[in-house]
Amino acid sequence: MSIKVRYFASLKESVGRSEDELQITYPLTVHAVWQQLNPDFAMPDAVLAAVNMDYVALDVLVLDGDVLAFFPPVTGG
Amino acid sequence: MSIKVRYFASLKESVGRSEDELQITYPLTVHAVWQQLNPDFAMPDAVLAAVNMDYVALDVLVLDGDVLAFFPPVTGG
Amino acid sequence: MYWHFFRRLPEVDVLIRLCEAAVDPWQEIASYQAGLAKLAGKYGATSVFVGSMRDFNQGDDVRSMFLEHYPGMTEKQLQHIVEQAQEQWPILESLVIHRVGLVKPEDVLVVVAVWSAQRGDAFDASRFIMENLKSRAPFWKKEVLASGAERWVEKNTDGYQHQPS
Amino acid sequence: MYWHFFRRLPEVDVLIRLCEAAVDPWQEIASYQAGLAKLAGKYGATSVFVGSMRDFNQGDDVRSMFLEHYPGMTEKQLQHIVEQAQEQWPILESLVIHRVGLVKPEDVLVVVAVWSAQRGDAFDASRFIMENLKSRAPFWKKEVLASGAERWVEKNTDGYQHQPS
Repeated sequence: MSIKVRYFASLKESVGRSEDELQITYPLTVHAVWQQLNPDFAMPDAVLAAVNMDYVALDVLVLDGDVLAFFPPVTGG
Repeated sequence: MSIKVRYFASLKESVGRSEDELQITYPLTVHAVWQQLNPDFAMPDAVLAAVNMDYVALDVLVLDGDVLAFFPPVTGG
Repeated sequence: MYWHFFRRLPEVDVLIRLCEAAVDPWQEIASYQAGLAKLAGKYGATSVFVGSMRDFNQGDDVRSMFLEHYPGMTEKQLQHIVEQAQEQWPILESLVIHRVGLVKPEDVLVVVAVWSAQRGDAFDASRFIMENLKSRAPFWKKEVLASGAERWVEKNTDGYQHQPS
Repeated sequence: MYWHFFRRLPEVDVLIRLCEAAVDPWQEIASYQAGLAKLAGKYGATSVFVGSMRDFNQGDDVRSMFLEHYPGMTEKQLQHIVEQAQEQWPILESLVIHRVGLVKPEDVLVVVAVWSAQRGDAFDASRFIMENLKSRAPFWKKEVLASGAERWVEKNTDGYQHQPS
């Protein structure tokens, strides 16, 4: 199973990447995906997550082909 | 003492006049002015009154030189 | 009889205008805002309400409408309403335009615009001005229906009700 | 994993636009409204909010700002927000414009306009859209200060707080 992970704004700068591709053999939660990709960087408290452009809770499972995005609180408007 | 009285909108049509001039020898309340000028037409419940272009209660006394206005509920905007 | 305690109001500009001719609200706001050079970069929020005449009311087609008002008192009350808004919210500038006289469906009847640093203040103040205008500014509408019959609009519908004060 | 129950929404138009170039909000609204011929005489209320860039924030002079966003998700979330507004208030038409990319002080950042028959609905819906945009649309601001230093804006100030949903 392959999932695509994207980072935005200050979080992109913190992790030092804008995208990751992750191959997994069993479903992972959003939070677990973060931990696998960023083993040395605990997820900040305020991080928001979206799967396929909809907000999700961190315990949602990510499925094959999903696009998972992590980003800081939004500040538009 | 002389006071000027004005009527607006539907009330002007009901009383059949747009203005009255009233000579009085002692202070009258707003309500008493109406009664003197319109003895056969009880003041409608919803009537609003203004003295010198500020809203007033019906028991306020009208003074020499005041301009008193009667009108129905406002419907602008 | 009763005492008025006058209070100095902060120096805030407001333009209040009664207008017999048709109003283009967006052009009016753009022009007015172009004159706010001293506030450029200071306001982060502009809240605008535009009320326009519908071609129906209470189930009837409306052909035209006459907007009567009480000259002098209208301006005084609108000024008072805007000053009350200025006391409650840190607004930088306001604009109030109201049509008077004969109006047709689709015509703009009223424009309220408020500029402030933060959006919450602009939202709150513009709504306050509009609701108070509806309940306290001495305007009266007389409709001419499609049938040719005329009728006074007897009350404003809607949300907020404020007593004259 | 979880079920989506799709609901048919009433047929209401909305234009959502992300814009890299400078926005003239009054011209945009005037143009958009000119295209609403089918609604002429039906709407009695237009409520507009315009957010613009101030030249100061948190006590510092700000020289410019970069607005990053998540292409695709931004449009999806804005559409969703407007649909939620349409479910709650009988609005006839909406317009949402948001700047992206490099912006300067005094530039317009966001425009929200709502047309409805009655004013209460336009007021409520425009504020709902604006507040939800602030908390749910994936935009992020990075400021360049007068000193040349750059900083991410970490949170939106203000009144309403909504959880992402």
